[in-house]
Amino acid sequence: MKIIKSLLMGASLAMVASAASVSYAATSGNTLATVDPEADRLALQSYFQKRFPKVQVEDYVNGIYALDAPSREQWQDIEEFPPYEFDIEEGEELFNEAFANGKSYADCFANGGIGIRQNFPRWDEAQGQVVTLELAINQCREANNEKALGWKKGKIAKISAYMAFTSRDNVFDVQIPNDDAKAAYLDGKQSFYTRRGQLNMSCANCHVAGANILIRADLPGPTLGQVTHFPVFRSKWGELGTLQRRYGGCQKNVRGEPQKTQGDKFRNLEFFQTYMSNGLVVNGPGSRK
Amino acid sequence: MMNRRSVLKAVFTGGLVAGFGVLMPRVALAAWSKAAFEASSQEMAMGALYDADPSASAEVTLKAPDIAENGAVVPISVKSGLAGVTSIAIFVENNPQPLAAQFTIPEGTLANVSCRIRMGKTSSITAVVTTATGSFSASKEVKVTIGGCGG
Amino acid sequence: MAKGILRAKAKAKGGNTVVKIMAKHDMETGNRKDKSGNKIPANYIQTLSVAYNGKTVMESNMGTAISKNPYLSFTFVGGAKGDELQMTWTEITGATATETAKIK
Amino acid sequence: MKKTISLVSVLMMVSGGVAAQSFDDAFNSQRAMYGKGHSFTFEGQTYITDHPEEVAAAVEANADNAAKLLAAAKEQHSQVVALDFGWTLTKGLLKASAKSLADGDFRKSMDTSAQAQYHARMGIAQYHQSQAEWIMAVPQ
Repeated sequence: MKIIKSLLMGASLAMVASAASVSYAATSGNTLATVDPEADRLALQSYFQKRFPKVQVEDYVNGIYALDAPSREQWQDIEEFPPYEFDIEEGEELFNEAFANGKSYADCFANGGIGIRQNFPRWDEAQGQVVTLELAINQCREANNEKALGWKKGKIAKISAYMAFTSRDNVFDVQIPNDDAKAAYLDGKQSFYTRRGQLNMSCANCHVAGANILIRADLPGPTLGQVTHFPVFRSKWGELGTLQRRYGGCQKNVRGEPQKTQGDKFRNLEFFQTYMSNGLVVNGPGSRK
Repeated sequence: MMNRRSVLKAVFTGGLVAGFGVLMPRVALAAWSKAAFEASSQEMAMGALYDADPSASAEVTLKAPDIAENGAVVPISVKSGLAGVTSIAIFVENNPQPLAAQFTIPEGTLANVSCRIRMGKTSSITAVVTTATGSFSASKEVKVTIGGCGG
Repeated sequence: MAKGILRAKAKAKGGNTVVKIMAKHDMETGNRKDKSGNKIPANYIQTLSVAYNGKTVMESNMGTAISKNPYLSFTFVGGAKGDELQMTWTEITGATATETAKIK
Repeated sequence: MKKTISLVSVLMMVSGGVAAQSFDDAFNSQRAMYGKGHSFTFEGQTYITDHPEEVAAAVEANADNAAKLLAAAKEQHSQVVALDFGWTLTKGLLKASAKSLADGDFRKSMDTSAQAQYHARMGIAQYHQSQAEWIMAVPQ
C-alpha cells in the first residue's frame, strides 16, 4: 500500500524533475518569507532521480545500498540476521519497564508509543522547539522523576530502535504547522548546506553532490532516506547509535568541532533532514558499515 | 545473562574442554584444535589440521566481497559440490591467528555454511573442504580499506 | 523467562531445515589493548554445536577471526515445524550452556 | 579514481566561484605552491606568501612575545568557538604552544600560536562566508 503510494509519488516526481532544472545559483529559499519546504523536498528528490534514474524513490530508505550493488550485497547478508536484533529486544524490555512512580514510556506518547516514529521530529508549540524522538524519551523520563539518559548510544538508542521497529513501513509525515516551525526548518536547511571545519565541507557536499562518489574508501549515502533507518548498528561502532551521534561524527570527520547533541542546531537539522524524507517509510533500526 | 546452573556447568565442562584440546589427535576434527586455532601462520594452522596441503578445486565455492565494507564484519559463505564432505574450514592469511572457523559437517548436513569474519587488513581468504579422499581449497583476496568517514 | 546469548531462526522447507544462529558475544581476541594499554584477555566462543533429535547436525569451532556477535548459517536434511534444536556453546573461559530453539 | 576527481569538481562548482584571480586566489595558489616566505607579484605589486599571523610571529623569540601571541590566538579561538565554528585541531595547537612556552621553546610556541590563530581566523571567515553563500548549494 505504502509502497504503491511512494511509487505513484515517484512517477509524479519524474514529471516534476523534467521541468525543474538543478542549478546552484538559487535566488530564493533562504528567508522565512521565501523558503518553501515542499518545493525543497521535491527539488531534492528530482535531483536524485536525475542522477540515478534507475533507482526507485522508495529504495532510498536503504541509503547507499540503493546505489552501490557490491555494498548492498554485503549489507543484505548482514541483514539476514542483523546485529541490532538484540538491541530491539533490550529496547522493548526497557520501553516496558515501569518507572519508580509506576508509569512508563507508553504513558508519555500517542498510541502508547507504538508505531509513531514517522511523526518525529515534531514541532512542539508549547515548548516552541523541535522535539526529536530521543528528546521526547528523555522528557518523558524527567516528567516521571527519572534521570535523563545519555543521548548518543546505549539505552536511549535501544528504546528509540524498538520504537522505530514498531513503526516500520509507516510513512514519514513531518509537519511544519506554522512560521516558528518553518523558521526551525530554515535553520536546519541552512545547517545542512553550510560548510564547516578545516575541510570546509557541508552535509550536502557529501550527501547531495557527493552521494555515491568515493571519498577515500567511502561512498557517502544520499541524504534522501538517510534518516529513515536510524538508529543504526554501525560496524565501525560495533554497537547501536543515534542519528545525532552520527551528526557529531560527520562534523569531526570534516575537522570541525561538533555542535551540541540535541541542541537547537542538531534538532533543527534533523527536522529539515527528516522533512526531506517525508513520503518514505520508516525502516529503522538499520545496520551500516 | 547466564543463570547460576550454567555457570556451575561452565566450571565443570570447562576443565573437560581444555583437557580435550591437548589430548585430541590431529586427525579428529571434532574438537577445537588449540594447535590450529592459535597458530600464528596459515601454514602452521593447516599443518595442524591436514596431513597434506589442500589442493585447489573448482568444486569449492567461496563467496566473499572484493572490497569489505568493514573489516570487522565480512560475510563469507562456502559451499561445495564434492561428495562426502566432513569438514569446512576458513583461513584469513594475514590475521594474527589465520584459522577463523572450522565446521564439522555430519552426514545429512549440506556442505554449505555462512559466517562473518574479522579481517585486520587486506588478505587472501582460503576455504578448505575435507572429504574422505582429501582436502580441497578455494581462495580469494578481500580488500580491507581505511575509510574516509566509515569503516 | 531468562534468555540465553543465542538467537536462532530455523525454517523447515522442502524437506530441509535452514538454520541461522547469532550469539551475543564480543569475541575478544586477546590482541586488543584497553585505554590504559593493558591487553584485554581473550574471551571468545570456541565451539557451537547444534543437535536435532539428539543427533549433532553442526559442530562449529571458532577462532579469533570470527566477528563480534558471531553468526552461523547452515542447512540440514529433515527437521519439521515445531521440532526443537539444542544448541550448546562453550567459551574459551570454559563457560558453557545449552539453549534451545523451535523450528518454524 | 574518476569518481574522486568528479567530487572535487563538484565541490569547486558549489563553492560559489568568485571572480577569477582575485588577490586571495593569487595568494592562495602561490602559498599552496611555494609555502610561506615566498615573494610573488600581483598587479605590479610584490607580496610575500606569509599569513598575517606568521608575519606577527616573525619577531624576536622571547617569553614576552610568545605569551602575547598565545593570548592573541586564544582570544581569536574563543571568538570562533562563540560562533560554533571551531576546527578540531586548534585546541591541540594552543595546548602545544602553551607547553613549548613553558618549556622555554619560544620560537616553537610562537609558530604554533600563529598556526592556531590562523585556524581561528579562517573558521570565523568560513562562518561569514557560509552565512552569505550556503543557499547557492541548494538544488532548485
